[in-house]
Amino acid sequence: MHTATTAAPGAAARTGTRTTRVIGVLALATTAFVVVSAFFLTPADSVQGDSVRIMYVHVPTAWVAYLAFITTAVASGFSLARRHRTLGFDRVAGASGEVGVLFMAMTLLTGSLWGRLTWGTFWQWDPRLTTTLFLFVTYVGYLAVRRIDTDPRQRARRSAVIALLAVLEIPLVHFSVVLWRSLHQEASVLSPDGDVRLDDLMLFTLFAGVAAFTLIFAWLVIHRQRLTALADIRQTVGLDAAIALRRSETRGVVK
Amino acid sequence: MNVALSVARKDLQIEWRTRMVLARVVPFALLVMVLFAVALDSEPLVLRAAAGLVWLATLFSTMLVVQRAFDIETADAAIDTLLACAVHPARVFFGKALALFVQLFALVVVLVTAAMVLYGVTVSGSRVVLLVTVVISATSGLALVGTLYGAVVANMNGRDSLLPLLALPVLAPLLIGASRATEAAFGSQTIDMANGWAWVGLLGVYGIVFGAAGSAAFSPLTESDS
Amino acid sequence: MNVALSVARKDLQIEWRTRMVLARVVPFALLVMVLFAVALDSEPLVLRAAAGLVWLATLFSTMLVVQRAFDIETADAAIDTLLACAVHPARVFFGKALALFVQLFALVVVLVTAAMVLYGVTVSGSRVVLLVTVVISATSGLALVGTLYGAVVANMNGRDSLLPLLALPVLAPLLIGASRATEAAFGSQTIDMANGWAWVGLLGVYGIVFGAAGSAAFSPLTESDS
Amino acid sequence: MTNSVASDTTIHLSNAVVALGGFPALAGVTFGVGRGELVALRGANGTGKSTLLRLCAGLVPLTRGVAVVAGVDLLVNRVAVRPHVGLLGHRNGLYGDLTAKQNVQFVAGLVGATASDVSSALERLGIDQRVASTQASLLSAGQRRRTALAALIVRRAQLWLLDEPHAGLDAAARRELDVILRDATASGATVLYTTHEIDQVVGTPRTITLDGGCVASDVAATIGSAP
Amino acid sequence: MTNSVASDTTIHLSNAVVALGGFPALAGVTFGVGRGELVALRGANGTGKSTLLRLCAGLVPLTRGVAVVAGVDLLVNRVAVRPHVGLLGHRNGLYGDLTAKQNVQFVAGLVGATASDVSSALERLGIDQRVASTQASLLSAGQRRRTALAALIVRRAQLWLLDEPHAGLDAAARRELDVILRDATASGATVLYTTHEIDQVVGTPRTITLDGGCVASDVAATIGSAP
Ligand code: HEM
Ligand SMILES: Nc1ncnc2c1ncn2[C@@H]1O[C@H](COP(=O)(O)OP(=O)(O)OP(=O)(O)O)[C@@H](O)[C@H]1O
Ligand SMILES: Nc1ncnc2c1ncn2[C@@H]1O[C@H](COP(=O)(O)OP(=O)(O)OP(=O)(O)O)[C@@H](O)[C@H]1O
Ligand SMILES: [Mg+2]
Ligand SMILES: [Mg+2]
Repeated sequence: MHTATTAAPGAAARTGTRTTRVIGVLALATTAFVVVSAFFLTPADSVQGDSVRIMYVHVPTAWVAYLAFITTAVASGFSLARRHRTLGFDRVAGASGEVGVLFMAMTLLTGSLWGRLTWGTFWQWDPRLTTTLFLFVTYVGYLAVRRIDTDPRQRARRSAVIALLAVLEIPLVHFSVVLWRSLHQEASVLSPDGDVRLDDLMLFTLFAGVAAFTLIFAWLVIHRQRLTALADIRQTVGLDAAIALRRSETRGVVK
Repeated sequence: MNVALSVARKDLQIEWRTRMVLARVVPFALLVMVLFAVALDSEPLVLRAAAGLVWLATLFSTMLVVQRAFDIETADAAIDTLLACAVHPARVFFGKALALFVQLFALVVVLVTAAMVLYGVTVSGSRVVLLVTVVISATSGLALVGTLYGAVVANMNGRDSLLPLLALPVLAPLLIGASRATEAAFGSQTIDMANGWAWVGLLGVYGIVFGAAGSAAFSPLTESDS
Repeated sequence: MNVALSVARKDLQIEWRTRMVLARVVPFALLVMVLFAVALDSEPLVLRAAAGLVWLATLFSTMLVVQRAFDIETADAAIDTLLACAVHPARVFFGKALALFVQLFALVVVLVTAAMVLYGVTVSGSRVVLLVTVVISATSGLALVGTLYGAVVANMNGRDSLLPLLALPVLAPLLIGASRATEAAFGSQTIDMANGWAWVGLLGVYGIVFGAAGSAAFSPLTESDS
Repeated sequence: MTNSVASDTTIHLSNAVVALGGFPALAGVTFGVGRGELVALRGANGTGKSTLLRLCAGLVPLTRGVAVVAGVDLLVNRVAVRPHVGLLGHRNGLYGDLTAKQNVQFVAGLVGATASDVSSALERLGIDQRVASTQASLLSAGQRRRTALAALIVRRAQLWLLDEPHAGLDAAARRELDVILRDATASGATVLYTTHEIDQVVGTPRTITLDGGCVASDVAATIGSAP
Repeated sequence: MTNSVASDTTIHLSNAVVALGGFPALAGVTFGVGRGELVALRGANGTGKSTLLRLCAGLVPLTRGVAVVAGVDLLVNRVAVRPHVGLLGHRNGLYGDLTAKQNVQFVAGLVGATASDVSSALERLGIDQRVASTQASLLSAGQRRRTALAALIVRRAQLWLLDEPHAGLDAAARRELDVILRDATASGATVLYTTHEIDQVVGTPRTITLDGGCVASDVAATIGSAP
């Protein structure tokens, strides 16, 4: 994807480029539209009232979290296939995983707030909710493995394997509603039988939300990934110094 | 494949010598089953709970057996020699998964029998076939996934706690599928045989996916150990 | 008693460095809570189940933390030096139990909070006092019993599976007492506050008995190791 | 995977750097070892001897530089080198729950060695009937080391890497070890071992001394070093 | 519990038998070691040297015979001997997750040694700043051994039992170790150590040789064995 490794030392001090600035501006604009539309333009739901407005955050974060986890898996696949070369894909995978966990946490948070408003409780033992929680915990475990301080290539391999297995849980979350009878909304976007009836503007706002969060996701991942790249570069520079030190330090001192 | 058999035989030899699964994990699993019943104080422990408890207990026991399977490899760095001699890491993977399968299978047989006795379940006719198929397919799945994750965390500091964290969410679908299918085999009202077989299909797919993933992923995993 | 504090500090120092309980056992415990709810598919998961699940998850986590606490001692035979320097083995016992208590306490606080969110429990007034007392007394009991049994199995081959086997039956009364008292604190219909306090008394007695037993028994235990 | 050596060089290192957790345990090592050579690695504690052996065995990744071992480029695929290499590390690689004999038999089964290979290896290392049938975890430190050496002999690797093989062995076993290493090189294997011992029963083989993660000296074998 | 030695004998063994899992690792050992003596234990692998040290440290039970160590009768209460004894076994007794320095500090805290004791012990064993602040599990084998020795110095035990203390140490550390052992005996401690090394930088101290779980020979120190 993007590698900052080619940048000159001076330019490497920043993680922004024109592309990311464009993405940033677009993200801000779409977000602004979603906020305005969600609060003022779209109608309240006949059954749920104003609480339906949570949907414009809840659903996009869920979908973009899926996107993030899939990105992690794809990047992990590449990283495994080319494991003897660079760590670029591994950095993307890690960055995307972090953002995915963040968004999934937002899904859980908004979902339980919404649940409090509509079901009266923060949590229900429902397949969709439970599998979402599993998915979340799986990626928390993924990040835990990434945090373990070993050789970066080894870490890349281990976490890539985990990411490729973990992504298999997404269909499980998505189809859990079909597999088990469920309290949770069933595909209200696609079939208009659910409690929430979406008019065109609502649908538009929802997808605008998806676009906004996707842009935010891209912006965050690009920056995060470059940041780790820079850290790696610094470590490489640090390695040169460490090698010099190691060579001088012991020679002649012992015996 | 000869290597895989050697590895499996070695693991079972060690099990035979130490009787860890036989003498400790089996009682542990039985205990877990009883503890749950106590903690939840479920008045009429229905069939669905019986089936669920069997697989819950198996799941937790799997963590113990997997940990043990990789502790013997890493305690004195024996895995280094093993991987060097095996040429293909996938052979080691299947060997260890096979040994795990045998141990877990024995465990599940005991637990299912216990559940049938404790909850007064009788299984006959076509239900027996379903039950046997469920046990075999779910146990294979557990063995494959367990071995894979065991390898992921092998040699890591504090792996005892990392293994359940990583493996349990992945094994949760297996748990659910196996529980439901076992319920069907136990003759629960809430689920019919056809549905039970559908779950078995899912378990099979799960096993195949993880078998393939495991044999492919084991090699990069074993490059580790810095 | 200075020795006990040194030992506790050392254990917490290691925990701080590896973040094992913080980063892994806590998520594991949360997972156990969720898994049970799923496997048993309890439609109306009542308050009694909420309380029971908190303590079940704590119980299983205790096994992990205890194992870890003694693995660091035996991995490189550090316990030999420790016991030699401590003069009285009881000091080591209390030091390790103290560190265990601190870690388990943090864990239980998280789990109780999670249970309150997941099951929509609110606790106020005198119930808070009961809840805090239960958590402290049950956690002390777990820490004392856990340390004692951890020492029993320390250095044994395959101790990962032996510990739960030995400790779980002894801890079962604690589990029941803590669950019932927590239920009362959660405001369940099936048990009143007075009853809750009675259970707390029992927990206290349990803790005292095992504290005394532990400090007495730790010394002969450490004589083993042939 | 099977690109065996065509040339006569078993180990070729050029400015090899191995960083462990950011610390350059090897800070640029350059040397070559030919097929059939016997080389002793020396150096103070922490100078990188074990790391060097583990690098050659494919157990730690090369951070920078060139390392070709048994014809395998370690930068490209360090797993491929493993089948060619027999490593005896600071740890013995035994299964504590199996007997000494079962341990050696297991390795023999993996590499296709015969039962007579097993018993001759055990005999060579003075592992008698009683010791052979005792669980490895109950053996004395030296007996465990001997068992690990027996397993190594059975492997008949092309490159032997031994990390302080003399440590823990008694005088008789040390003498036998020296004979075993000579025999291995005579039959075409390459041997690289580390040692802190000052006296060398073995005569003096080529000796490479490490210091601060680099080669400090490389002294050829003294003539007349036959055992 | 505090019946410290009144006599001048630190170790008194008479026909001591130690059976491990039915096998008599010590099959009747008789000897005495006076206060302030330095004694080397020798013998082939598996002859019972480690078992003897572990017996004296109160870690394995005496099966038969008499064993009085630091005034404590091991048949009566082998736990009581522990505070008097500093044991360095085949394993180092370190916490892998703590740094080298933290390990030594922990022992110092237990026995009430000061911070300056810690730093002087570390310095003596050549554990520099970097190594001292590295996690013990990441150190090289020799660095770990040095750390364990530093912890032992800090303990200032009355009886030192060392199982192959030279193994894994480089030449400089071996020399320092010999000085440390001499110093310990000079300050009144008794030292019993095992070794397989043939050359002894230390001069030749009193040497007890074990064979088959019994004392085969007991040779007094050579005169002029000062370091
Ligand atoms: C903690 C509680 C909740 C969690 C963890 C959660 C999780 C999720 C997830 C993961 C998705 C994406 C599903 C997919 O497309 O695969 C989703 C979608 C959705 N959620 Fe929730 N949710 C929660 C509560 C709620 C509540 C209370 C409501 C409304 C009453 C709600 C309404 C929706 C809707 C309308 C969708 C889009 C559904 C579709 O078209 O598939 N959620 N939720
Ligand atoms: N993760 C790490 N962080 C910092 N330093 C490390 C790390 N891993 C290894 N080291 C250092 O790298 C060096 C590794 O040395 P190595 O084990 O190769 O030494 P050696 O020559 O075998 O020593 P010995 O003779 O003691 O066995 C040591 O100085 C050790 O402290
Ligand atoms: N449980 C057991 N069953 C059978 N034999 C045992 C058992 N425990 C120990 N042994 C034997 O007792 C002896 C113990 O020897 P010990 O460890 O004291 O030897 P050592 O002199 O220290 O040898 P080394 O030089 O190899 O360290 C060994 O021969 C070992 O095989
Ligand atoms: Mg080394
Ligand atoms: Mg010994």
